[in-house]
Amino acid sequence: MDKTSHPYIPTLLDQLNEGEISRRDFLRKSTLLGLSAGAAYAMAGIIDPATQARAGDLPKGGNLRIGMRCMEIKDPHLADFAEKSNVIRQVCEYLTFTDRNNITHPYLLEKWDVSDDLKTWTLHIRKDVKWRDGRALNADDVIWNLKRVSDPKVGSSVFGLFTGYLVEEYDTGEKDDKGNPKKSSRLWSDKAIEKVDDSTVRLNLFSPQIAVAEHLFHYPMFILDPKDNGAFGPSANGTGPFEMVEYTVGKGAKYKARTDYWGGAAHLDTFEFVDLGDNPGAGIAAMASKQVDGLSEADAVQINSMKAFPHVAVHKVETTQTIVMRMHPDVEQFKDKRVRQAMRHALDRDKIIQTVLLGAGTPAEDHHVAPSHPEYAALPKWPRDVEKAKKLMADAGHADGFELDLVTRPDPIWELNTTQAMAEQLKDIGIKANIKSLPSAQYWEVWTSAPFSLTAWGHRPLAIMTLGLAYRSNAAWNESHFSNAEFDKLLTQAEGILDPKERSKVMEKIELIMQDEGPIVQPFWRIFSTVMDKKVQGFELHPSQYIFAKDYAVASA
Amino acid sequence: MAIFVAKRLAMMMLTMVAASFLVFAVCEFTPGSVARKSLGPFATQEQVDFLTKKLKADDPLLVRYGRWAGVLLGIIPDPLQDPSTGLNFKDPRGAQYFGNFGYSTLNKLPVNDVIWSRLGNTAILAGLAFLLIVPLSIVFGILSGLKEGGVLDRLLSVICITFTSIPEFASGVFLVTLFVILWPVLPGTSPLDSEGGWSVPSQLVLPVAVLVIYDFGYVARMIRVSMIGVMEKPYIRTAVLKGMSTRQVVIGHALRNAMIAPFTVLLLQINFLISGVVVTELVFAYPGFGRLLLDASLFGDIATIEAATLITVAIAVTTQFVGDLGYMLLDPRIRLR
Amino acid sequence: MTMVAETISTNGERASETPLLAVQDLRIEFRGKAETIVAVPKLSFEVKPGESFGLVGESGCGKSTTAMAIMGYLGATGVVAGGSIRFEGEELVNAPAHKLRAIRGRRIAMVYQDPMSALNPVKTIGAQLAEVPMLHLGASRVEALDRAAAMLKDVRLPDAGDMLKRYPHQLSGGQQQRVVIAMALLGRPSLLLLDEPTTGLDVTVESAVIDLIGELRRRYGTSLLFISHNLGLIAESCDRVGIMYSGELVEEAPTRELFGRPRHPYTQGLIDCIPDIGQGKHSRTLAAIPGHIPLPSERPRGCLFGPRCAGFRAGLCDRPGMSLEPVGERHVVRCVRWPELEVARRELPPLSGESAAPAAAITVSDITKFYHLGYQKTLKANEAVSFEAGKAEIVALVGESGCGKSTLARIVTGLDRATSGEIRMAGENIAAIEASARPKPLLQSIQMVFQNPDSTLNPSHSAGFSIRRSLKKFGIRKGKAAIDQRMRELLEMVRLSPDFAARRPSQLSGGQKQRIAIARAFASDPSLIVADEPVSALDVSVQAAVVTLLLDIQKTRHATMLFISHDLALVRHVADKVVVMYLGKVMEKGTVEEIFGGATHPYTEALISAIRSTKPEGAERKRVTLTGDTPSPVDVPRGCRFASRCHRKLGSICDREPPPIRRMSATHEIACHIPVEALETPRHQDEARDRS
Amino acid sequence: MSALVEQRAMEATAVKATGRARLKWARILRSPTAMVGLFLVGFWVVAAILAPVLPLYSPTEQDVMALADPTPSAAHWLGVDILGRDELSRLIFGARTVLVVAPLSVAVAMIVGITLGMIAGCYGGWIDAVISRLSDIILAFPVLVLYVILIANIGPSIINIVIATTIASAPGIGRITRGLVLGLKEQEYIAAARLRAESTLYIMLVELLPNCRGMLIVDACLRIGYTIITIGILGFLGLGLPPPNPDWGGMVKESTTVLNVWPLMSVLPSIAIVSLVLGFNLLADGLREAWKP
Repeated sequence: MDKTSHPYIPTLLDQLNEGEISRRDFLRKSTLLGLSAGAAYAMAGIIDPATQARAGDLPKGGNLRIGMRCMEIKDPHLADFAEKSNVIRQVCEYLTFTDRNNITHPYLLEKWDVSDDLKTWTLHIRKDVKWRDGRALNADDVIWNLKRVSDPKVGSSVFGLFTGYLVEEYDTGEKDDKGNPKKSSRLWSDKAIEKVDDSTVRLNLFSPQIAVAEHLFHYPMFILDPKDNGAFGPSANGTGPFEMVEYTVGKGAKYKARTDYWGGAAHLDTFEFVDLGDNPGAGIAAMASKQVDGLSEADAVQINSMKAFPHVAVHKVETTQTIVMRMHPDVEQFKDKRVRQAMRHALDRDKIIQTVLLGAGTPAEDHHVAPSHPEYAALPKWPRDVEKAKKLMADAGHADGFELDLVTRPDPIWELNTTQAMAEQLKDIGIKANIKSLPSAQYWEVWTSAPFSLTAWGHRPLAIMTLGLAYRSNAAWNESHFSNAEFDKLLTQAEGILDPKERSKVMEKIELIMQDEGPIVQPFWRIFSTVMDKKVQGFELHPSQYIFAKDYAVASA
Repeated sequence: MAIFVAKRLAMMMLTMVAASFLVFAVCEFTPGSVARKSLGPFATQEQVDFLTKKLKADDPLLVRYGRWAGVLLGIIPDPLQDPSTGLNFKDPRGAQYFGNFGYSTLNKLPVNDVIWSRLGNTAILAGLAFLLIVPLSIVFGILSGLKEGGVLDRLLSVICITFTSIPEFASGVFLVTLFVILWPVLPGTSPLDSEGGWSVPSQLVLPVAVLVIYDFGYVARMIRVSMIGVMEKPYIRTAVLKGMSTRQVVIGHALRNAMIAPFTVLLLQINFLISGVVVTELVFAYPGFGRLLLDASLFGDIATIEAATLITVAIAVTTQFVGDLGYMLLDPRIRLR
Repeated sequence: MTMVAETISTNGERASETPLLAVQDLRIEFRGKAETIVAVPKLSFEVKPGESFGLVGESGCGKSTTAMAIMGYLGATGVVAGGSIRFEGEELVNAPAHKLRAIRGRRIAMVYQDPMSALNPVKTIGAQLAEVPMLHLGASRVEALDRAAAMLKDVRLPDAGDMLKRYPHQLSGGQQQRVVIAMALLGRPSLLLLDEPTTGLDVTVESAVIDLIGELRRRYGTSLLFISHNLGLIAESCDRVGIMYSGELVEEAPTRELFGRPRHPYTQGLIDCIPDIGQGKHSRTLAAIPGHIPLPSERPRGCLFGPRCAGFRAGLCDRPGMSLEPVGERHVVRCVRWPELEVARRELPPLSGESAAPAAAITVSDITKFYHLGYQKTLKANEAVSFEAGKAEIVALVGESGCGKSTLARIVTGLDRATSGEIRMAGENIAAIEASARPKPLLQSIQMVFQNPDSTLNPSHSAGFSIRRSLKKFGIRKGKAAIDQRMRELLEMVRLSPDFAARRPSQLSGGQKQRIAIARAFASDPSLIVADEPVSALDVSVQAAVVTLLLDIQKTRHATMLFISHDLALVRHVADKVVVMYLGKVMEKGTVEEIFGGATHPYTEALISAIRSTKPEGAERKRVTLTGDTPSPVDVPRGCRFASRCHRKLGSICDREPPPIRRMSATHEIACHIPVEALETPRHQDEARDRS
Repeated sequence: MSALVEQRAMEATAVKATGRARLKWARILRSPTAMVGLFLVGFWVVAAILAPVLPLYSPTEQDVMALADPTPSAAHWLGVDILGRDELSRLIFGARTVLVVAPLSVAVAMIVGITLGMIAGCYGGWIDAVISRLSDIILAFPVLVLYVILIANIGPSIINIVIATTIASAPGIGRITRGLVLGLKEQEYIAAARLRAESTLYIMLVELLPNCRGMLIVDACLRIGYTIITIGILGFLGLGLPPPNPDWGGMVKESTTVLNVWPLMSVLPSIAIVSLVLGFNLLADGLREAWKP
């Protein structure tokens, strides 16, 4: 065992050996605390998938084409779709890497150290990383990036993650038009992000946070060359394995492998994204015609169509991607928590999974904590019980039900289908949800203001990440207007507890609050899937929908 | 003639002003502000408010329209490109030049960077379709109009009417099933590069076919009606009774007359094709103007919508103008009046 | 069957001379989806080499269909169901296409009605003419154009070289018809079919075209088959005439014989229907043939004319299988009672009554109407038109197309407003008040009978609708019952049974529609009726009846009437006073006697001279033939408007200065530079006969 | 009379003789084109009207068992859709939507267009100029672009589709009406009406409108067909009527992903659209033929 390793690691190992925590928990915790992934995997007695992928002799050369929407990519720190980040990801990289088992590894970092109180994170930057222009990556580069995403003027979604431990809200002293004090946000201290030396950066938190490493893998958290000043394009400088050769919005992206990549040159010579538009049929047609070698994503229905293609291999990964039907507890119809409970009882989750996902999902429990999350606490299941639900409705004074607009969006189609499936089941308890399907841009405009709506949530390795973003009172993405002081308190508490066993106890309380009076009905956790041509090797589907082309190879025909 | 051209140009300007204003007004209904769209969904409200003020996006509709027009005409610089916005939007052409369509909030690029290549792609698609529609519809129209109610007329009419009744998405679905899935001889999508193993021409076959199927029947019907009218005209009788054969009569006397009325209709198809390709482009993932327009409309990207509107209206008015000129060439009766 | 007899009777005399065209027992059917219409049941006639044969009949009698059958061009539904058409001994019925093509345009050529539409609007005259020699005579393009130019000279078109490059719309109607004639003659045909070649042309132009045809025929020795409804034209142009009625030939004879001694009651009736230029208003009533031509599906048994014939004898005239019977040298007639009927020819009673000079009912002074067509373009429809009409008087406005007579009618009725000038009616100036601004009593007092029977009634409403509406709007009667009662009376007045009120206009014949229109005009008890060419679109046999009816009602109602017409013969028959207009200006005005009497304006003289008469001796009248066409009203001559075409033009003064008004009498004025004395010199016409 | 006119008259008599006294509508019976069109339209209309009483599944009821094999079966004659809903029921209930929305939209567009066209044609002058210019401007927009911009901005709903159709179609209808009115205005019966002090409104409604009827009905049929296609396209673009109400275009969109395994899911609604549009187009064509003057 490493000398520099965190003092808590032996405890973890004991817990693992006694079966108190799972292998995965152990891996996650130990790596989080700075243990190298290789070592952690070795201690846990399983093979590191990263080394596994590299182990085989993958063929060299060739071109790989993946079908994916190619949207604007002006500012990587502002990327708001996984697709956008995929375009950038081949050129720019993260400090950390969370693998498909939700284990976070150092990446551009050599390693990190965490203080016992989880308030001081020391990031050791790899010394062998070179920008494409030949310059070595240094602490100033990293600090520039971290400070940039912490600037509210930039508008990165990382800002929301940093709020609460690096970023604080403050009163500007000015008044707005209505005379209310104007609030703004900033780094809590000049020392919040501190340069230790040329290759070491220290983060000083004002409150404990265990998910810092995961946050550094949040999709817009790219390390960019400060010289590019946040702009991205074919000429952008990056540390990544590829150089972007060409980019046309709505058409595609082309990359050329860097021979001087610090991590060893990619297997591929060139790599491409091909924009296939919003028509899900186009992806299938392109696969059928072998115009692309794979898709960045294919939903269960698309998979069902393509699994018969002889040249296609299906890839699946369990994720914490989900969709929630959320209610504003401050509107008339949902005021009474019994209505929300009734809605949770009205759902036949298996049926929805069978219908919408063709089975590719696992039932969720309305508290937005997935069984695959390390902090998950198992609770009794809520099977469908229409009678009970109806009674709850009647108790809440809605015996005859009510009618309300339910906001959703038309794409991706599984979201709309889920909406329809859920609305159909809610009919049985008298809730008539009139589906209002708004084009994406308009949907995002009313996203937080519509009283009754469906929202898809992306994969996050830790439940507290989502809970903090979405359900803490006044949180940045609190779309449900949920506000519960006890919940907030428990969540903050959980964020500072390292011991999974201990944290699970707090989590159980949180989950119960969510089930009792939470603002959401959550049907399932989605199994994420896609297709690749069988000639594609080294491909492993990442639950965050991330594409790492450097790991892939194509067998020549 | 000069007066005629001048009048038409004035009318074109007027139409473009009115059309762009109408679109501007319609876009008012879209929820969401330019500031929010420029900054992205995660920008703080504070930042959005700051930019809104900076862009004077709270000004009355007419003032904003005026400002947009000013940017377009190169009278004032594009406010979105002002460094003080912090948006870092930069048009290599500069912030102030004639024909500045502004910055696309959807693509975060100058509209001029995106729209022209898309238009070019669509022009290829529409152009090819047009090149097929013209002869096909003329042949169908003339043949069926030759003898109204005849067997050939009935047959061709049924084909034409049926084809015009098939929406593009339906024929797209049918064709993909047939030629991509069941009998894979053609590519299912058209990204317009040959690296997927299919040549670019092969990628054009299906989209062009879809457009032709939907459109040619309509034009053929127009030509048919015109042809029927012409064939009933006394001068056709004159020609026949001169001792000319049917072939001579059709080619020598009927064809040009029969094309006079449908000529405008035919040209209008350019207009229809340039923008009516939305569905086709979506089905075949064709990187064209129609899809851009659809995306921009859905996103509420006013700069792009306005640019697309002006371009389509300009094309429409220009084709009308060309139509009128062609009309004059075809019909000496209205020459230079 | 009588086929044999017929063949002999028409062919018997000069069997040795092979006819150029022999039509025998021709049966033409139109086979529609629903039923078959027999357009021509059985028709036989022939045209001999060098002969000019006229085929006369009213609309729907099958004369044009016959021509088309000869050309083998009956359209999609027309079929020659029986009989034969032999041309120079060759059978044309069911002839193969290539044979027909070799004949068409080469050996048989055709001249059509409405030359404008007969010419391809998008091809130059030269291209269209050159096609004929290129097609039939193997000429090269250059050669063909040379021939075309030569032929254009033959049809007296000036500047043939330039003409070849022009398009049809750049030519006037008369020039277009000359081009069509040239086109027909370019193939050097032995037979020329003329299908109403001058209908639609102005009378003065018609005259020139007919003269040209006669001359060319003599020059080229071409046989003619001349089809027309105009008896006068036929009488003057043909050697032999066949009268057709409802698809049958009812009488055939050499021209002089036929018009001199018509044997068939229909022929007689047709002749009597036509107002004779030689006879004035009060000489005789126009004889109208009662009823209307039967539809092909409603043909009666036996004599087709039976139901309309005064000499109809049941049991005799309704026996089937009537044949053409010889009645004289080369004269055959299809009537079983011809010997008796000839004796019993009607003598037509003279019209009674003279009207005294009445008080003025309407005074038109200096009415000018300009339409501004655009930049410095003004259409001068009327300029300084003045006249007046007395109470119960009939004033005729006469002139060719574009003379502004209809514009004036519209101004009087308020459908348009004058640019300047006054129209006084009951003391008020109504020239600038449009109908919508006119008070109801004024609208009520001026009503109009329109020209086109097909557009005079709203096809969506019943025939009685507008009469009822008029009665109601003007409060002539109150209450539904009273209105219906009055409407029935009005229908009776126009000699229609009351059940016509419920019929749709599409179920009425042209004459019936015009009757309804007359009833509608009189429904409001107007004091002034403006009749704009009320009968020009009707068949001659119907025309007479409608005119007679109109005059009767006008007379009994004491209504003043502005009668607008291009037909001088009719005007002479109808009017008390005549105003002759040309290009928006009044050329001459006076009483009907003065206009048709001694001194007249050269234009009036030309108009009168252009009228063709069936009277054989009429052919000997010396004609005034005008050159050229009426100039465009947008671009009027500076001096006398008529100067460019005048046959009595004095010199440049006519081009320079507007003519002075020559007062010939208190009522007679002529606008002309020719001095009074010169105007009074007797004209070429035999005036003695006029005054009889 | 010219030969051609005479001949035409003869032919017309041959065609029409028996129908002279009968209603214009009766002529449709003799046009096979119109009859086929009428049958297709009638089929959907009857199906749509009877939908609630027919023994059909609910169009939104999801049968998860049927999804195992969504192809036609004894339980679901035409199979089920991607969410296990009965295809037949969705097709028939989908007809209800489209047969309400399309004719309603066209009716509103007709009312607006005819009114504008009548006013422009009757009054002429600057009123005509203003209306015509405005029409030109809207007509210069490609129709689909107009729909997409409008619907994307004001959102998909029946009312908004009606509004969009009205804006897109009214100028065209107005132009046709104006043309007809300009032709009819010079007819003598209009002059006669003016001479008996009829108001302009009366002339428009009683004297002019009935004579435009034929052309306008034909035009309406074509426009209904086109509007059905447009509604389908909007559905396909995801701008259609909101789910779960069956919408033919939306049904195609939903099932394009399963085209190669369960082609019926997209082919059936496509056929439904094509058949209904074809019905209206044939009807229009047949009517035009039957009512040819």
